[in-house]
Amino acid sequence: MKLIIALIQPEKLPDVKQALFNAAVHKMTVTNVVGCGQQKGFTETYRGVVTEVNLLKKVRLDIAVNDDFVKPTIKAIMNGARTGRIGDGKIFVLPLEECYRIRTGETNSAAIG
Amino acid sequence: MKLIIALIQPEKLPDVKQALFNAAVHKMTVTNVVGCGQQKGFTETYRGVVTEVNLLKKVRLDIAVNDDFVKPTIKAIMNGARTGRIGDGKIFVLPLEECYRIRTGETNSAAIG
Amino acid sequence: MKLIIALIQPEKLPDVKQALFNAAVHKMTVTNVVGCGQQKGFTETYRGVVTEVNLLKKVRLDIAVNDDFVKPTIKAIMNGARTGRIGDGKIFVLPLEECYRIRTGETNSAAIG
Amino acid sequence: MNELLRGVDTLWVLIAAFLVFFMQAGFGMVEAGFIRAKNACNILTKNFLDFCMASVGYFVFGYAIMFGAGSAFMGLTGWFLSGAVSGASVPLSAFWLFQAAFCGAAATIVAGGMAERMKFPAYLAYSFVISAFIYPIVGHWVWGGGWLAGLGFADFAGSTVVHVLGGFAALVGTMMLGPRIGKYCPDGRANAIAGHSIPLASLGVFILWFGWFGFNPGSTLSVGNGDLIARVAINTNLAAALGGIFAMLAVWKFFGKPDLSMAMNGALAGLVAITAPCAFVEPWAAIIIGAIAGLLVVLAVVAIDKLQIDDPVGAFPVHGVNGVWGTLAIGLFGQKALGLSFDGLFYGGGLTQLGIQLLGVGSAVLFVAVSMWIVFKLIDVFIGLRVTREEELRGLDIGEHGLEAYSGFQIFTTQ
Amino acid sequence: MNELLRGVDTLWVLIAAFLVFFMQAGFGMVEAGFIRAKNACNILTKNFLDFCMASVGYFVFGYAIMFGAGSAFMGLTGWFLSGAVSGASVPLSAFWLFQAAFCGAAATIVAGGMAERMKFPAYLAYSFVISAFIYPIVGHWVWGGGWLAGLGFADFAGSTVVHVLGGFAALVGTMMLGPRIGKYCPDGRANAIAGHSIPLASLGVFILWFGWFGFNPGSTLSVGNGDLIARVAINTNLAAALGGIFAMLAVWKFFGKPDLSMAMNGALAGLVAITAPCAFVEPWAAIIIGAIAGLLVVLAVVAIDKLQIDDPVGAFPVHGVNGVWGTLAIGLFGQKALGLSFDGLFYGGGLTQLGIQLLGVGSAVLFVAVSMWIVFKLIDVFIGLRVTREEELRGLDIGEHGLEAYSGFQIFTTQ
Amino acid sequence: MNELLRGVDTLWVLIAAFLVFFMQAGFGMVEAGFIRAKNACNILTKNFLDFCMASVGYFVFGYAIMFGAGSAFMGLTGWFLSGAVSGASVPLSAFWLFQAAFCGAAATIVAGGMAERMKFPAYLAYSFVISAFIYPIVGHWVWGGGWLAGLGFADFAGSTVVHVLGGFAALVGTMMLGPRIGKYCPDGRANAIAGHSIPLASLGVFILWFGWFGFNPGSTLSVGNGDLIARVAINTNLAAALGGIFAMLAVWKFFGKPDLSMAMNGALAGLVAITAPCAFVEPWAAIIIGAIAGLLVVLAVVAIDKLQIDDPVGAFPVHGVNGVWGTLAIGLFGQKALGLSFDGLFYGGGLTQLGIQLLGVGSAVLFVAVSMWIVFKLIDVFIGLRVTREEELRGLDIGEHGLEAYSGFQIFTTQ
Ligand SMILES: Nc1ncnc2c1ncn2[C@@H]1O[C@H](COP(=O)(O)OP(=O)(O)O)[C@@H](O)[C@H]1O
Ligand SMILES: Nc1ncnc2c1ncn2[C@@H]1O[C@H](COP(=O)(O)OP(=O)(O)O)[C@@H](O)[C@H]1O
Ligand SMILES: Nc1ncnc2c1ncn2[C@@H]1O[C@H](COP(=O)(O)OP(=O)(O)O)[C@@H](O)[C@H]1O
Repeated sequence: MKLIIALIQPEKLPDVKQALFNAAVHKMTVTNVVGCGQQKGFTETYRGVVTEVNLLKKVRLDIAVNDDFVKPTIKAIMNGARTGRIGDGKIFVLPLEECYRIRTGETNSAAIG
Repeated sequence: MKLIIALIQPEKLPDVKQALFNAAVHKMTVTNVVGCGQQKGFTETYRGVVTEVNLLKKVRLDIAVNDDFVKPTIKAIMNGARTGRIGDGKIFVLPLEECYRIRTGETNSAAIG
Repeated sequence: MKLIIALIQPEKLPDVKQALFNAAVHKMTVTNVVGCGQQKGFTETYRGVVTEVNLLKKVRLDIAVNDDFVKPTIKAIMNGARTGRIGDGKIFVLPLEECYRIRTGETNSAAIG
Repeated sequence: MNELLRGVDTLWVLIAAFLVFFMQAGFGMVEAGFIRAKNACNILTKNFLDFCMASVGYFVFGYAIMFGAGSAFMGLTGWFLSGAVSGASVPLSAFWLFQAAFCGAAATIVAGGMAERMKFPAYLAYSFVISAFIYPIVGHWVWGGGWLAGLGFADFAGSTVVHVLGGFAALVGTMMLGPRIGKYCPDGRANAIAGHSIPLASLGVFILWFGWFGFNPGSTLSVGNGDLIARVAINTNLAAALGGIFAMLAVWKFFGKPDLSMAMNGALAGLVAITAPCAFVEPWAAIIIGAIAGLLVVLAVVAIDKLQIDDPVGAFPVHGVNGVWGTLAIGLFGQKALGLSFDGLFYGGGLTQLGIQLLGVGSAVLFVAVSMWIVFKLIDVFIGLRVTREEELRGLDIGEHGLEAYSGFQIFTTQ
Repeated sequence: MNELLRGVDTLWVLIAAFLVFFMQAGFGMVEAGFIRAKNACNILTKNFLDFCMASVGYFVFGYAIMFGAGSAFMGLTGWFLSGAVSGASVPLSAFWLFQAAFCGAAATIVAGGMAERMKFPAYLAYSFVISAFIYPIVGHWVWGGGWLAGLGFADFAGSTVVHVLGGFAALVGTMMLGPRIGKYCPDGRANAIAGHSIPLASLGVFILWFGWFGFNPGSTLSVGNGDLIARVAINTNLAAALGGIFAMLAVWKFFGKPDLSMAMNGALAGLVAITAPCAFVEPWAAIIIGAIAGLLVVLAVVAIDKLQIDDPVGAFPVHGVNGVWGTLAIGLFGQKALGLSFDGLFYGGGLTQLGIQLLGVGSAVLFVAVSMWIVFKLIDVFIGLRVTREEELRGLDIGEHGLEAYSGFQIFTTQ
Repeated sequence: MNELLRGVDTLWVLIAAFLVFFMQAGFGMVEAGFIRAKNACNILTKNFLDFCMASVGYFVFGYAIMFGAGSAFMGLTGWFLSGAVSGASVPLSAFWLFQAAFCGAAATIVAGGMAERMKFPAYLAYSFVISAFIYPIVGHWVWGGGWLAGLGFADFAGSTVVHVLGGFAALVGTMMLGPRIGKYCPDGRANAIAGHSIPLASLGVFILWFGWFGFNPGSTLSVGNGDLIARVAINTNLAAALGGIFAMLAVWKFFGKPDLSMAMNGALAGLVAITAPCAFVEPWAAIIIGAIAGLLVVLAVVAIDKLQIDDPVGAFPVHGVNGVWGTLAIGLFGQKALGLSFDGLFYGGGLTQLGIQLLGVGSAVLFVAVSMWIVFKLIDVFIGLRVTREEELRGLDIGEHGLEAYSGFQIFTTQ
């Protein structure tokens, strides 16, 4: 099992959700984050001061999947989130050792989906 | 060492904290998240439109523990969070390689608790 | 590759960012969290009731790095965040198996930085 | 003595004008509260600047068109107020200020219906045109000695002049813009897009209700012996209260829960509906008018949603539908003894007054619909009405103004 | 001339009524700001609808009971205002509106004390009963020619009639409901449950202070030569300012930090306390009355917390305790020369007036406590007073109204 | 008849005083909205308590210094109002309340400029001194029969007395405090530190605009035949509207986007600028004065940022710069026919009035700058002006008050 963490643009969330849905990935956890990457940030002109905001708003997805779902999930995120412009985001894959469903006590592959 | 990630109902946080406390787990990090799972969402009727909200509010706990604490921690979370209804949540366990306490520079088992 | 998770005091974020910048670490993701640790919490006196707030505001940094960057990154965080007082925070290091840059499709070491 | 009388009347008209001005804050808070945080600055900027634009437009052109001497269709003297005369026994400046605040209210109604997707420059253009030309023309018909005034059409404080105008302009604009992204599923089901701050909206409703005590009672334009302003005030309050209660009951019954946002819209609906008849009816009639307004607003919200017209704050159900209802209610509950040309239907006056009311509100609807359709089309061609998909998803605050409403707060902008 | 006099008085009473109405917004913002975000819609709905309910209840029954002819206990003529007569030299409609706004204020005080756990339908029932029956009965005693009026009991603008009534009703209700989950630890220590928006609460306090300038000075019901309304206004302001300062000093001294929420409660306490004596005392007395009110509110907040009575916004300390203090203060600082029956203690009038004040406020407390205990018990049996544990933890906004106050915002609802 | 005249004037002065009081809420919301969430309670506490302190300070000392008999420099009779006489044909209490509300406004302007880093006890000390001594002295010069009044210096409603005073005090304080941490990069570039709630700020601006209808028209202190109050009211409104429009256009042109926060500052700038000349000029002049004010505020914001003076809410650009502009504008656009000593430059009166205005505003600036420099220095030595770096980073709400503005909300306090 793997834990896939994706950092995407907030405005791409609807598209990514759709792409994941099409790939039969229905479960996920979404967190609001801010991030620094290659993207430089939009220019704010608040009260006559031009600033580059360097911690930009991103959305973080955490998706736990069985091993055979890793590839399709990553592909779906890529498809949904890519615009080809800086700021599109990153995907990280971490090993996941155990998984429990609290309601039933099921474990691992049975619990993950 | 392991990193335990639990996703629970926000209103179960007091109960889970109590259960963890009873199991001598005192340290944790709590994050606000929203999630999709089997739970369908409450029905909102905002201004005459019935919707199913599909990203539901959840609370995420991150708890780093030594290996012998993994079982009791999971049990405590299960006890505190379970209602038997859909939406109770999930627990994930990840391998944790290193741990540092910033204040003292202690590492690993010494630092974790 | 590793995923470094650091939990620090919110008011140390500017210092930690500076220290990371000096260590040539430019990419990171920042999340608002609350945490329980050894720190007891400030005393609030809201409307005549003295309370100890036990879930304190913290900032969580997620930084994915290549293996040779692990040490310098940890050192930078330590330097930026340490005051020597309780509440300084923790650092966790997790194994990271894969990394993708959504924009280009690059993977792993090429994608991480 | 005459000096004092004039002084007291001026005092009253000015205080009423201040209250009507303050409604601008109410509109701002209601509209901002009922939309998403990412577009809050945008709507507030629109709301703020349309009052500024209305002040200018109504100074330069509007007053002359509305109250100047001219034809039955529009006035033509008093541009820049120069040579203009007051329409009441108070100084021109005071009368102008009161009328300008009304004009600002009419303009701002539209912002809510077209919220979360309309370009800012397009809005500026629109708001100048409506306050300098469209509103004053309808106003001239009814209050400036125009053709409807001649027929005995009654609209005491502006159910038609202000609210029907604003509400139908919003409807035309909203239909031309199309719904917000994500509002309707491909299969036609509507999604609720919840407002980001119900407390702000609720404050706004209280401010509006408060300001309405200037809007309606102030339209007496004179204190007199107090009887008229007192009657108008009590009617205004009762209609609002009943509108709130009945909208809440309706939404509770139909959708299972007493939804505050709808109850608040109900109170506003009651206020809009009583605006025309407030001087001509008894308190018991105000109660009925308000209660019906509360029901109407719920039905209208549901109906336009069925038609896939996406009006985020309910501008049309509140102002358009209930502006019509209030105007017609005069023909039912109005009394000759209270200053009307004919008794209403329920007082044995037959259908005469009702017919006149219908003609008046119908003409206003027609004129507004056609003229605003042209205005919005022209704006669409020359400036563009709607922002890009990307900007809409990110929010207009960043895109149009480079500013966030709640800097530092963690907010989900898309779900 | 008489016409004009009546016109000016009507103008004043109406403007004051508008200001008192606007206090409803102030109550709403204070109460919402001082509780958690997950219950904000709920309290705002209560606040909004209790004014609507009060408008109806006071129209149908309340006014007749309060100002109708009848016994020393209650009036019995003028149901639905038909045949009712005005209690002042202004039109009935204006007088009614002013009184109805008072009635709404009394009703809404209770919402704060019982916040975050009381069922919405129970609240609706309560708010109708208090505004249609309980408030008017006490009002009749004092202002409607009832038995307390006959004794020379003085309560210029309602420290007893409005605030003692609301404050003690809140106390009874709060005790019956029990504390919020998590407010008291098993070992008896209290936890602070912080309000979710101090800025909103602070706005609310300003609105209340602003509205109080209608509440107290407006209770003159006539402009006269200006002396009385000016005296009432200055006293109102001074008592509020001193209440704020002394509450801040007290909380600073006792708890180490100058807590804004307490300073604001202090200003409200000063306002409540000066409400009864504002017409009968000199500015220096207003200063003392306000300062003591500021201290009292801090002590009372601490005291009821010790007793494990969980009053989230301080409804009882502010309105109950200081309503009593203000009523009694007349017996100390009041002056015959300023319209009182007897000079107060400090003006050599002995204990007569103080005794009457004590009797009056005591009777009111007793009547309210007993009648509201019965009302809440009945509601508890037939509707249920308190929501379920689960709903309380999730928040009443979702449970009762299917609505979130701050959609899209990241908020911790439990800790 | 005379009674009634006095009654009506009192009514007007009191209502204006209430509106000016309500501006306190406006200042609070604007200042809180324009700073970060972690310091919101702090600024609101300052704002709240400075009105309380002003009420006391102006009661005990201020009124005597401002309106008492004495020298051309300051008055010396009427401490504690005892033996004081009213400065208008209304009761002393009413006149005092109106003046006290002005005093509170002057005091509160400073809070914004020094926001996010000034110690709370230091602020309390400051606010007592300014309202008890500094403000009344300047007030005496202009309105209390002092030396500037003798010269024919004109400042109808306080561009100099209130706004120049507040604005320059803010400038001195802000410079002494130094910029907030993180505001300027080592290389001198400025960072924007965005306000945490633009909706709150926008509400505040509406409240201020609303309150200004008491501030300026109320300064007539009498209703008369209505002409003067109507002229003042229309001028006030037009200047505000034009200020808003021109500030928006300027910021749009220079920085690419129409920034609401700047447009709102523009409206305030227009209001400040018209405060002195509102009675002495025609509407067309008000339009020009307002438009220039809108431009000036944008330029001034940019200029002081270049000088690394960190004024989070624009207190100096709005109140200081435009207070000067408004005062001078009298010398350009003012008319003898409207009550001035000499015609202004554009009415052929030459430079006389302009010279007097320059002298007057110059003296006020000098006096304020010197005296406030001393006051702040003394406070710095005895109490300390600025909080520690750690406290500033965490936020003053926790440090100074032990309270969070938005408990439960997820907010980034540092970035
Ligand atoms: N090495 C990293 N560690 C943690 N988060 C990262 C890392 N790299 C990128 N991110 C996150 O991904 C977001 C998007 O990065 P982006 O600017 O698109 O980088 P790139 O252009 O390299 O793909 C960043 O805002 C940040 O939140
Ligand atoms: N595979 C997954 N990956 C990431 N998060 C998940 C996953 N499954 C569940 N979650 C999280 O857990 C929450 C609770 O899931 P729930 O609806 O209770 O699922 P189940 O009924 O399968 O236990 C979800 O809202 C989501 O945040
Ligand atoms: N074992 C743990 N698991 C998860 N989070 C932890 C753990 N220990 C500490 N933290 C996080 O780190 C923050 C800082 O901890 P701190 O009080 O400084 O602990 P210590 O004094 O042991 O370093 C906590 O608020 C919490 O968010």
